Amino acid sequence: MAEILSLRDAVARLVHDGDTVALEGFTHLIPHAAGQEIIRQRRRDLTLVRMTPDIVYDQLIGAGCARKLIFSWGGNPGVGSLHRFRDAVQNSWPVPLEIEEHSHAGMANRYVAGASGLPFAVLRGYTGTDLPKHTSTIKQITCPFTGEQLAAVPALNPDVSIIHAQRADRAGNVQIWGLVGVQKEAVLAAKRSLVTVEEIVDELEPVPGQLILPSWAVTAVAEVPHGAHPSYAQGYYERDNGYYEYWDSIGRNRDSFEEWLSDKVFSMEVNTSDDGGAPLVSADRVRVSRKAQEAAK
Amino acid sequence: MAEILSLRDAVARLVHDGDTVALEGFTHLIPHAAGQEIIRQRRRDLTLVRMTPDIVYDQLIGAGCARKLIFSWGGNPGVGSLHRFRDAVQNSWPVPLEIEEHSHAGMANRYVAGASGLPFAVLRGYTGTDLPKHTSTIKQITCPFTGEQLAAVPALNPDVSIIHAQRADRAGNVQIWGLVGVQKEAVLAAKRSLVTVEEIVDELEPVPGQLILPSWAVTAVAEVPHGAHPSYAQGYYERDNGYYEYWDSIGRNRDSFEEWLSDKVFSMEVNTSDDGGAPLVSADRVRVSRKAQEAAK
Amino acid sequence: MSVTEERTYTSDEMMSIAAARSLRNGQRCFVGIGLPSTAANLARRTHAPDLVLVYESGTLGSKPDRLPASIGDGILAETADAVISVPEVFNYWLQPGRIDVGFLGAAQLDKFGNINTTVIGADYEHPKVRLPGAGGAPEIAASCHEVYVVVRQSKRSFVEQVDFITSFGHGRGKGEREKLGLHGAGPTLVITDLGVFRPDPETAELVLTEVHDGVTVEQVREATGWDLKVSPELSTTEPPSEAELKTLRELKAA
Amino acid sequence: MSVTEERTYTSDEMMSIAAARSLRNGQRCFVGIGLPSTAANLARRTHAPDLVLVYESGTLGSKPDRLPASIGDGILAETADAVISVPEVFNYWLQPGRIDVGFLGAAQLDKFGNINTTVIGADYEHPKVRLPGAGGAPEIAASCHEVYVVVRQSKRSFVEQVDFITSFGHGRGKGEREKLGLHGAGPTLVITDLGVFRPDPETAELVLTEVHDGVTVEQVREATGWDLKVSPELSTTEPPSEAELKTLRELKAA
Repeated sequence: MAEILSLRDAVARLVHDGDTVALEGFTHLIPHAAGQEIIRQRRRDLTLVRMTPDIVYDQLIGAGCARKLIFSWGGNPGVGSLHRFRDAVQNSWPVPLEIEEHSHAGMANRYVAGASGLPFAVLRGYTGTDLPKHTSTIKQITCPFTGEQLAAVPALNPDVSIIHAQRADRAGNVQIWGLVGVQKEAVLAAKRSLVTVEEIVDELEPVPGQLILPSWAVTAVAEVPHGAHPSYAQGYYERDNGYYEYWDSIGRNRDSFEEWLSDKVFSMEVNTSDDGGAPLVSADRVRVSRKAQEAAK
Repeated sequence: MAEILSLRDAVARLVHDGDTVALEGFTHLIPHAAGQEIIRQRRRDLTLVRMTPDIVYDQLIGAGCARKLIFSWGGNPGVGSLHRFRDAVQNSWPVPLEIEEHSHAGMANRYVAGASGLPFAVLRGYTGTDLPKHTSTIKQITCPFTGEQLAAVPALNPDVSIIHAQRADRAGNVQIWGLVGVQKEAVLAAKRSLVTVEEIVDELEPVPGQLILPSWAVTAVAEVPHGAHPSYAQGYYERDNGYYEYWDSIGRNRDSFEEWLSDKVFSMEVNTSDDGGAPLVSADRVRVSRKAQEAAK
Repeated sequence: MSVTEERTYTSDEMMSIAAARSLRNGQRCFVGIGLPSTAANLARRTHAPDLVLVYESGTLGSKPDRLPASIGDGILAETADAVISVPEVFNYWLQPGRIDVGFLGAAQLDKFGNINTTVIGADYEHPKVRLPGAGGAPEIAASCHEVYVVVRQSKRSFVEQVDFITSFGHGRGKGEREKLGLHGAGPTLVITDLGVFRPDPETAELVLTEVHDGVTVEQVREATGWDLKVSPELSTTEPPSEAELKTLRELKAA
Repeated sequence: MSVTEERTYTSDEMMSIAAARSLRNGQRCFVGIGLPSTAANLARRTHAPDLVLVYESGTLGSKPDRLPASIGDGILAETADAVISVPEVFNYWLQPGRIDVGFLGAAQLDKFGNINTTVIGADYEHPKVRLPGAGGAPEIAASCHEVYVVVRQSKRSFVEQVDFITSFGHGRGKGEREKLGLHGAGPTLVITDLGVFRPDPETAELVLTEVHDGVTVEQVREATGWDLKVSPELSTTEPPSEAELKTLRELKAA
């Protein structure tokens, strides 16, 4: 059964130096607050896994938490590049970053295999591309019935997967709706899992299109309102498109990034609630005002 | 886009002698009316596919429509044996029946592979059992990453899959809720598909737990109220448990079965609506009265 | 003990109640059709209210308020925490070993806990009796942490060696599961209308460890198709309590 | 024609409108991020109201009433016929060839329609520029019946040979797709801000088949990194209609 913990306690208990960590959420419900808590707790040597490493991983990579990234699309969606990611790949700053690169179909199937307790998945993928030349986790497999050649990719089984959801009940059952991405598979593939939620409620009212993760399939739940900001939580808040623009200006330079780290992440440490009662709301998790955006330009 | 047809026209157009035909529905939403229409149109040499061949396939097999059955559990749930199925396997009556036998996990994965455009699926299955000795469509495969041995089963790609659903809209989009079994996979795996529905409506009101099959993924939709009887349609009617008992008495003897065929299937031919406007309700699709059950015992 | 000379319960009731008692609160139980479903639902209404029932029809955490008439009764979906597809229940929930107990029935069971629900008779092509087949059982028996079997016992059903291994138990003895790479422990408990059996820790052969109240070891031997070994610590099953009987009867009547 | 001496539209607008026109009503279109999404949404609001938009975020039949800000904008889920998981969109819907047109963008495109969105520079380990990577594109390019590419054209983006094949087009020429067992026809149409290109039926090399109104062939050559062949049946793109421009601008403003 899932334990209800504060975000700080959950990250402290579940995420260790050297772990393979997946934060999932496909545009929707990206667990940004959890990512920043990992930075705040100064985790190191993580292998980060994510289909779409966007701002959340730019922050973790820039803060030096990662030694490796397993991914299929790394960018600031609708804006451009991830400057911290590029700086790490091109200049090994602040630490070298090894990459293992797949396609979305490959990554999704790697999670499916992980969730299914299988060592690998089969797909029609990568054909004719240069990816298999550089990614050793893409192999060929022969159909034992037709002789056809297909691609095989190994299961992903993170030490810990972290997702954000709309709600949980007090027993730790999790409810998600809207775009659900690969979150169920990421949680089921992992050895441990943390779900941050907008709110913990007495009863989960059914919502059309909902996905339920039973409490016994989750390790910990933490209540973190606005925990997906600047991404969105359907039914709670919209995507803060301005933040994605703003991030471009922050991430572009090492100085502005380090200032951001110091102001918006590390300085929040003292405000973390100890008892898990009053949820932490970081100063960074406030909609970027037009003024801030302008200033950033 | 799905065409809206009468059940008779749909079966006439989509189901041909010698076809591989899957009727799916896991206890819930079993397409009984469509099965009886196939009998009525005297299809022959079908390869019937179904995880749980229960009464619907006992009827088709007894009527001599099938030359082969691909399945994982054949019984009258909660009652006992399928007598027509046993008579065909043990005595080749009315025609010999070849069988290809899997487990549920194997069959489900065969549909998944079919729906995914893959030639085979991998699972942890059949280990230590006698099934691979008798079923040539179970093979071993080696994980190219770990060297582990797993089971492989070939994709199922029926010529036509038939399912029953609660509703469709006039554009042919299909809405199903409650237990959804393997129906989506069966439809997506097939070359052609027919969905019989309780009703065709102007607009599909969202229902929690719904599954939607877009019109463009379905070949034909036919309105057949009570088309799942004696199984059930959540939100429409309950399972007719009495019918399952009653069927035991009908199916037990060749004579009573042939009488049933003549009275309840072939005699309905003249009542079939020609224009598809007034849906056919077979006399067999009426809840079995306590009296009928008593008489049958 | 409150049992009068005339027993106030049937041996089937004793079997269901003994089977129900074997389940612990909070366990995740993959529930087979028939006798296992009765026992699991009884457990949930007596000592194990937080037992998580998983059905192969695709329901996680069903809480039916009556006995489901089939493995896919609508009540299972309506009262479930989550309803999922059949491929998902096997691939995401059963296969990775998320389920504590697989609760199965059997047409034929042998002394190493192998189960046959496929054919009676040695010739698969021309069976004496064609049974329903495997259903979900082979993978339930493979992937759950433990397997409990509940079955009515007779010389026909309790045999030296099954005619067909539909679901692998312990093969021909200790260590075979490990050799095959099976992750679960296999059948650790068999409950019948006469008693309770557990695999010998050395040989994996099923040994009588409990007789139901009022049943003699001789009666059990007569209903067993092999030379039955009896545990030196043989005990007698506690007869059904009034509460258990009442709950079971209410369940079956509803 | 109503074009005055001063053009009333930008070349980007011409590109989006030309791209939108290429889609036929009722087609199933797998929509990439950015320019393709703009074009597909424009098509749905002009001549192709029944265009079925599929996004890799897991939406089938989205009908957004404004331009989605990202591939996973909430409006896509809220207006979809069905919302499904990301594994399902790739495995059940894209991979089996259910989608007519894959609509992709590109950082670099070569004369055989191969696409690079991974690295600029020959050394993958030490790239000149690290691009976002593959995303869904390799399998979109493999599995859709046809692929349309929409890209802003320059010598840097329109190259003889891409530095990295992220998504396979026609390789080094006609017949390579078939040899690799790819089911779809690959890139059959490339739309840029200058014109329209189609693979030569004999060689699969991209050939200029249309120039946008007001653009010269020489301008196109100057923005092409290989020795461009021009179709003998070269035509001129119909300039945007007022209705197209109005709809596009409303879309982008909303």
